[in-house]
Amino acid sequence: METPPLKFIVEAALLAAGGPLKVEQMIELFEEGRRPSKQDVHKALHDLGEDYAERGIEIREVASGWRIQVRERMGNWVARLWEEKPSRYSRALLETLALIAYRQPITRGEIEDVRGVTVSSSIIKTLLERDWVRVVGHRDVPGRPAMYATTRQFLDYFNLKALDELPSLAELRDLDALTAQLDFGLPSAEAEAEDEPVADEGA
Amino acid sequence: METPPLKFIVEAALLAAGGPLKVEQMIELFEEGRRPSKQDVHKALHDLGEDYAERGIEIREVASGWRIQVRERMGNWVARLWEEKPSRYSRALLETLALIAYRQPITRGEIEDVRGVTVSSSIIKTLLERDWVRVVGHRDVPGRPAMYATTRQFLDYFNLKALDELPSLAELRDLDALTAQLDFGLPSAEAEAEDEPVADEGA
Amino acid sequence: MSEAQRQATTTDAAETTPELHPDVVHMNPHEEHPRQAEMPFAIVQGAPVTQIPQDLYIPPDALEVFLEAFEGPLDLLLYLIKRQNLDILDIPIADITRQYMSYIELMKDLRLELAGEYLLMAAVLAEIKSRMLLPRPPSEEGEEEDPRAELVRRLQEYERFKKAAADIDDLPRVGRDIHLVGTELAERKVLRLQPQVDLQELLLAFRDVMSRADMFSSHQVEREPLSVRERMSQVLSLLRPGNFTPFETLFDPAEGRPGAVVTFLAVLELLKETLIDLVQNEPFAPIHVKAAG
Repeated sequence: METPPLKFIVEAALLAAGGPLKVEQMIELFEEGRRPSKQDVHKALHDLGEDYAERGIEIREVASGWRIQVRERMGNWVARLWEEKPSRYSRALLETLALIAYRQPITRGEIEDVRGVTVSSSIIKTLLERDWVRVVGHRDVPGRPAMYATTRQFLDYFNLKALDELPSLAELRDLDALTAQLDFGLPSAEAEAEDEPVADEGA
Repeated sequence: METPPLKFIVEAALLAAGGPLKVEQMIELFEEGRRPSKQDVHKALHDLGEDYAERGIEIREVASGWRIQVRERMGNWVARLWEEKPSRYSRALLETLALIAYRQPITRGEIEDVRGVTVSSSIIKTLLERDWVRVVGHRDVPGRPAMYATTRQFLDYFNLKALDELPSLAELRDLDALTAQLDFGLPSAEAEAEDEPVADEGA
Repeated sequence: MSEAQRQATTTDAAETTPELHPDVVHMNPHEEHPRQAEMPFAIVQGAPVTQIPQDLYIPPDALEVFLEAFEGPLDLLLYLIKRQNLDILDIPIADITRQYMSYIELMKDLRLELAGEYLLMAAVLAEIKSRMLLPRPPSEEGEEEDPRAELVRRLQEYERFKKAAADIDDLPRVGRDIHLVGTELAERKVLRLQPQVDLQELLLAFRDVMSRADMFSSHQVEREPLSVRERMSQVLSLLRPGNFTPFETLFDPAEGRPGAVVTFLAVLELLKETLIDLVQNEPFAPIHVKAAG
């Protein structure tokens, strides 16, 4: 069988190895007597590097040898391969968000007063990171707690033009009207609510 | 940021995925509104295939999608990356696998009928553990034996896209056609044959 | 049997039983033509043995290997047929049966554990043989089926799957003939998708938390338009800590009268909650707004 060009053997080996290979290891892929020199292998690596100039992959020397890797600028697309399935938000987070929406500007202490339980820092952090709430000032009381309010992004996400498009509490309490208006199956919604973890529900 | 050519994104994704990707999965690497069409992706796959024509890698569609793989002719060199020799499979396992592949869904009893011997549990276990076969139901006869069928992993492993790519089965020849010409019923002929040394049959 | 044929069958047999030189299993005691000048069929104490020993001693180990080399009685029968270049459709049943039985007897003599299937096949062969020897009564339907038909069908069926198994074994295989590729990412990021929230969920959460709150405070009468609440947040966010903001910049003329009213209510509410301070140095001077504290 004819021997393919060295650079294609090197390429195939680097891709199949799934990790870095040393030049010596590449040389040992050949039978004794047919082994390329180190220079040959370096030349092949260099040529491959040039072949890849325009492409989404690159050849690089790292501590344990040479490897072919996907360029960083391809990360945007490639990273989606490993998307994690989104989890669901906890009941505690949703209640906190709802209170910020309806009672803004509101401090954490005030949210805790209504909910009757502590609001964990991670919930506030998640809401801030998602750009759904922001700090709009500090209340002038001891400790100067931050006051939270909802953002434009919050309105956009829920497809609202303004907060007053949210139903009032009175409307919310009128279950029958709500069911008709929002068209959600109340029994199932109730059942779902029961499935929610209630660990931090002090009440 | 400028979007790189589609074929380079596809290439990077296939290399990074480390396994087959379906065209739909490749499309979903793009943000909504920027997604290429199926035709675009197919074109990119085709172009990559042409780019690889001279090289040690190839692009191929198997049951679970498209993948980049090292060409068979590079096996000589690439196989040296690994100390371990690829496993060989016993004839008993291969025959069992062949029966499941060509006669699926099939029960163990039906496999035994054709092979004329018991199928050991360890063979079935190995095939199940390798994800080459799976139980697809139970035959509605006494004992409700499990029916086995092959999986996508089986096709992927043997470099196949679908079952119809399996080599075709040998034809069964008809005995009746031959029977007409034969005088098999003559007791004397048989008795005579019995006295003859075996090795002379061909003479 | 010509030499060419013999070679052909030998090759055939070698394919069937790769673990075994075919001659090792060639131990028919009735063999009348020991093969000369062929490959030694065994090496005994370093010396090649080319003649079938008369006393036919077969080491039990070899027989075990022999037995293991076959995937059951059908495979053994196929081997016997192939070895003699016979057509599967025209098996000399008496011959084959005799050969088959001699193997079985040998195995029994050596007390090898013989799978039941081999004995069952022996019975089948004997039955076919007897049917072929007996004169056949005239059949009502004219032609009677060849007694070998069922066996031939099974042999053929087994043979095609034996071939299919070999074909599958020849397919390019991952890890043996083809190798999968994989690359590292320059920097591996995992996209963590954000959970989706439905507005209904949010509303239900609010309704529930407020119902619970009712149990703590019996007189919670609040009916504030949300637009004022929202505007309060907006006004607050306009204020820079420590800086004075001109009062009129809080109003957007484009919003018209209702907008101005909402902003004014928001400012009053913020004042009431002491979240902002209003500063005016003298009557009719510009009013400035400042975050409290």
